[in-house]
Amino acid sequence: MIPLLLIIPLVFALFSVLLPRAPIKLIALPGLVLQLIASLALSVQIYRHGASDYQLGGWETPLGITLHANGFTVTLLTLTAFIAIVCAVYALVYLQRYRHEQRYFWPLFWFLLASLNGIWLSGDLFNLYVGLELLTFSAVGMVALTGSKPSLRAAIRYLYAALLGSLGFLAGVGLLYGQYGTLAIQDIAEISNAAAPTQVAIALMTIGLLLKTAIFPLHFWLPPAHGGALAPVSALLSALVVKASFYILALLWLDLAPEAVAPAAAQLLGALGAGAIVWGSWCAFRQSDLKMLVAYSTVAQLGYLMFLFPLSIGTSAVAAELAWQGTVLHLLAHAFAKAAMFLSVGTLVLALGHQSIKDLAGVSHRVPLALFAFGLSAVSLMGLPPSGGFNAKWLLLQSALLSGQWWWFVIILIGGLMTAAYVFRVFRVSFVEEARHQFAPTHWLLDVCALTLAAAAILLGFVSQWPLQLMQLVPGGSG
Amino acid sequence: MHYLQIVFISIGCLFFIIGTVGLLRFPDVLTRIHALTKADNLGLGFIVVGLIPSQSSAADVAKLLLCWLLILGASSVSAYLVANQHIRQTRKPE
Amino acid sequence: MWFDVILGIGLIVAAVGVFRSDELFRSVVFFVTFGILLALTWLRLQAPDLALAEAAIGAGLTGVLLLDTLGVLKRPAAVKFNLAKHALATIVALGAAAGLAWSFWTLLQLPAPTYNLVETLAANIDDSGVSHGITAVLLNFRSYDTLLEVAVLLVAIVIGLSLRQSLRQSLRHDDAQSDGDETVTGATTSPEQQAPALLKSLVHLLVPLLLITAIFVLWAGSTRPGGAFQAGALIAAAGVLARLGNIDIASRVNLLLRTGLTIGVFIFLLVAVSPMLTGYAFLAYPPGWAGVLIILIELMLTISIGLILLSLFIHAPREKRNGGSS
Amino acid sequence: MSLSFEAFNSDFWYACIGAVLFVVALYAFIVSQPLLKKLLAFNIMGSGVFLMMVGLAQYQHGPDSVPQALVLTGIVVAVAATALALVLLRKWVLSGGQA
Repeated sequence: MIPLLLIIPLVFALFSVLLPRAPIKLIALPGLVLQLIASLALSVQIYRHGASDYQLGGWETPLGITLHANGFTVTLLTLTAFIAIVCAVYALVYLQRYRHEQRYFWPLFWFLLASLNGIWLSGDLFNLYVGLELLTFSAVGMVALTGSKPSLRAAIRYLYAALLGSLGFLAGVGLLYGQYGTLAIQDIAEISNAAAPTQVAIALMTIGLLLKTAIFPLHFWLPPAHGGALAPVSALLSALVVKASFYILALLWLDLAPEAVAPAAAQLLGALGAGAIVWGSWCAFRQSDLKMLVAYSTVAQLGYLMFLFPLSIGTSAVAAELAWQGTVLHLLAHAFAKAAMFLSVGTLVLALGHQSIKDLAGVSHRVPLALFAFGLSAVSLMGLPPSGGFNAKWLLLQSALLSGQWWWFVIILIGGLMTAAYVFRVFRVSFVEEARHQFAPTHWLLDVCALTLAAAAILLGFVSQWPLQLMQLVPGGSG
Repeated sequence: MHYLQIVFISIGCLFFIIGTVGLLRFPDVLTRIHALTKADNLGLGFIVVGLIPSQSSAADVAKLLLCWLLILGASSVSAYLVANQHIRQTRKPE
Repeated sequence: MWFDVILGIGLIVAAVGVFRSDELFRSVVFFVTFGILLALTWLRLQAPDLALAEAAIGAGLTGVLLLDTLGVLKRPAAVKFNLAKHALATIVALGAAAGLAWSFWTLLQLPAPTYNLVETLAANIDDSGVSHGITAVLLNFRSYDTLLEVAVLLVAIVIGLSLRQSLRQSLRHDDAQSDGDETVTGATTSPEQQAPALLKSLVHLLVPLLLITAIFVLWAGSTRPGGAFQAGALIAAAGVLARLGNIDIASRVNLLLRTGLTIGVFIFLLVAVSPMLTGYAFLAYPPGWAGVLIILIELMLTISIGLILLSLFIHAPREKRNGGSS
Repeated sequence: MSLSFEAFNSDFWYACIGAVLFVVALYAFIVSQPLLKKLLAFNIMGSGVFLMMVGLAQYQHGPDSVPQALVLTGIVVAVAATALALVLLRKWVLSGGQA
């Protein structure tokens, strides 16, 4: 069952390269439905029988590569499949006026999914490296799809930053192989110690992955890339792509070599996260372009994920578990909310014809559903009850209190306020009645997609017990 | 036989050195190409001859000679192309 | 021992040469020299496959792509000294140097690694279907890496094709076509620079020889150094030479080229999935069939990799000097 | 067995050369202003990492096919990255950008 999730996207990617334009769109949705069913079936299997491994090619580690599927992996797989379907429906309608881009959007879309599934499932360091490269190339390809000057410039900066990050990661892999002689994460985890090569390898890999997750101060490449891309592309990038390198970072710090990482280093990561929240929100507040505002909001929200490290390393088991649950929920809620926000902004930009925040007047009257979806997702981003974002922040706050690190408590609250600040800036303008320019009609399906994702972000608040149960979280570990 | 090999290879290296000196000292492009192509090809020939006795099978000898022939062909054609391009660029408009 | 020291220092001198030379052409030449020296280093590290790959792909094809790009680039702007960037770079570089030096020094003191893959590989090599270690690792033990890697190459060329034309031209263009297969020809040499007769004769001699060597390298892959990637690079080199000799190869982006590009991954997936129907794991070869299937996959991979690397050269965006589009 | 320095180990020497190349190229990547030179710095940094991988893996128990296969994959991925960067760079320059 596990390899099916790798085979489906690769097969559909090949057909999308081979077939002419019309059939590509036809096969897109069935393929994604197939993938969602496969990931749900795997989730049920994991929920019933617990984590399971799969030896590719029948070779056991250390020679072969094993895929490892546990609660956390399966949650991410289902998240990827669900967001991919909604973005695909949105893209089918949205890309109708981009004939050239349509031809090459779908192969890159499927390769992106193949690499994401590969990264969630992989249990081998070098396999993660090749998965990261495939992910980076597809993402850069999608950013540069329109071929316009700003998107090309953003794609080049994104590619250079990501390649630098990958080399940092590969240098770490080289050091670990030099010391342990194997590349399987499970094997290294058993015999890992705090010797110099392991610590330097973890440090190099962390810097590389921070660069790929665009954590402050290495976030310079994200806003132009996510802000300038087509709406479904920025939704996919902000919701899923940046999370992949964070997932590997969490895997390294908490699974591979827990004792090689000092609590002081974890505090440093927390500080970077706090910096991301404050700086990202401040930049978002000062943006005049709507998509750039949402892109900087991504930079800010990614900071919350960094609190996983200070709150779970060197703290009590209960605090660590709360921190882990809070981070997972935040990851899910942010994925839904940010994707919904980018899709709704895409619809707004289609209707208005421009992206500047100042003259959003009359939007509430002409394009109400899109604005409503934007509002719902903003509720989750701000962390207001009953949204998923609120539960996530609530768990993080509890964990901060339990572990006595009050400074993270303060930062999380400030973050929520600043998010509210830059979101209300958009609302203040859009509820002004008289509209100075006419609105282009937009397809109803675009609003439906944005609304489904926004509703999912809010609904997560009510059912956040499901993903947490699915993960049967062992304190501090990924189950 | 061993000494003969050493003599051949050292002559070959000598020609390479002469070629490089020619490259550094000659004033313009055409003479440099001239020096380089001639000296290096001859030098390589000597080195190949010097290496032949220590090859185990006839196939390896054939491979060595093939390498030499290919390099001869490639370097002479590239020299021609470079000279051709140089002349077209610096042809004085009559 | 002294040869290694000289070669190592030569590598560093070539690398510094790349960075210190202010003119781009000079850096590219230094870079190609670095590639050749690196190929020699791989020989010293008893890695003939890597020497082949580095010479064919690293120095050869990358050199061709770089030199081809130099033609398109305009004069670079004057470089203004930026103290902040230099300071940052020094700190980061020193940090990395200190970390690496410390870990290298400790590695010398640490006992040998607990896992010794050399023995494990030797134990499993005989039922991997091939006798050459690297091909066994690439196409049997860790074949998922190779599958993803060829997918990476495929994505690179898909992006290359998507950026081939300017947007406005493509919109007008696609409406004319029913199924959207652009038939824009790639790098056609400009009229006044028809290939001289001498180059044409060399090409007619060299291209067949290159193809024969590529097939030999592919076939040798299962027993000696060689394999799909080096053979693919040789095919791409033959294609580039043919293009320079005005032979029109793979310039039309149509279904034939697309099938060629994807055939490698397609067959690889087919061979990887079909045993699953009879109960084997994904990417597992039925016993006894490994050798034959690996050769089949390698043949298809060679075709795909050769075409991909060739198309990356042919279909790179370039000005339309003579209105190359049909 | 810890290695004493009298026995000059050529694999370990090349791993050190790889580390030096990595550091020098990292400095050059950050400092160099033209995008093409940054790309060359990336390639040399990649070669440095590959040298480290093979050197560190082989300095104790001789030639090991697994890191060599990984580096072969790495070289092909590096060429794909360079080709992709060059495609973007050319398109950027053709549409009026400054390399």
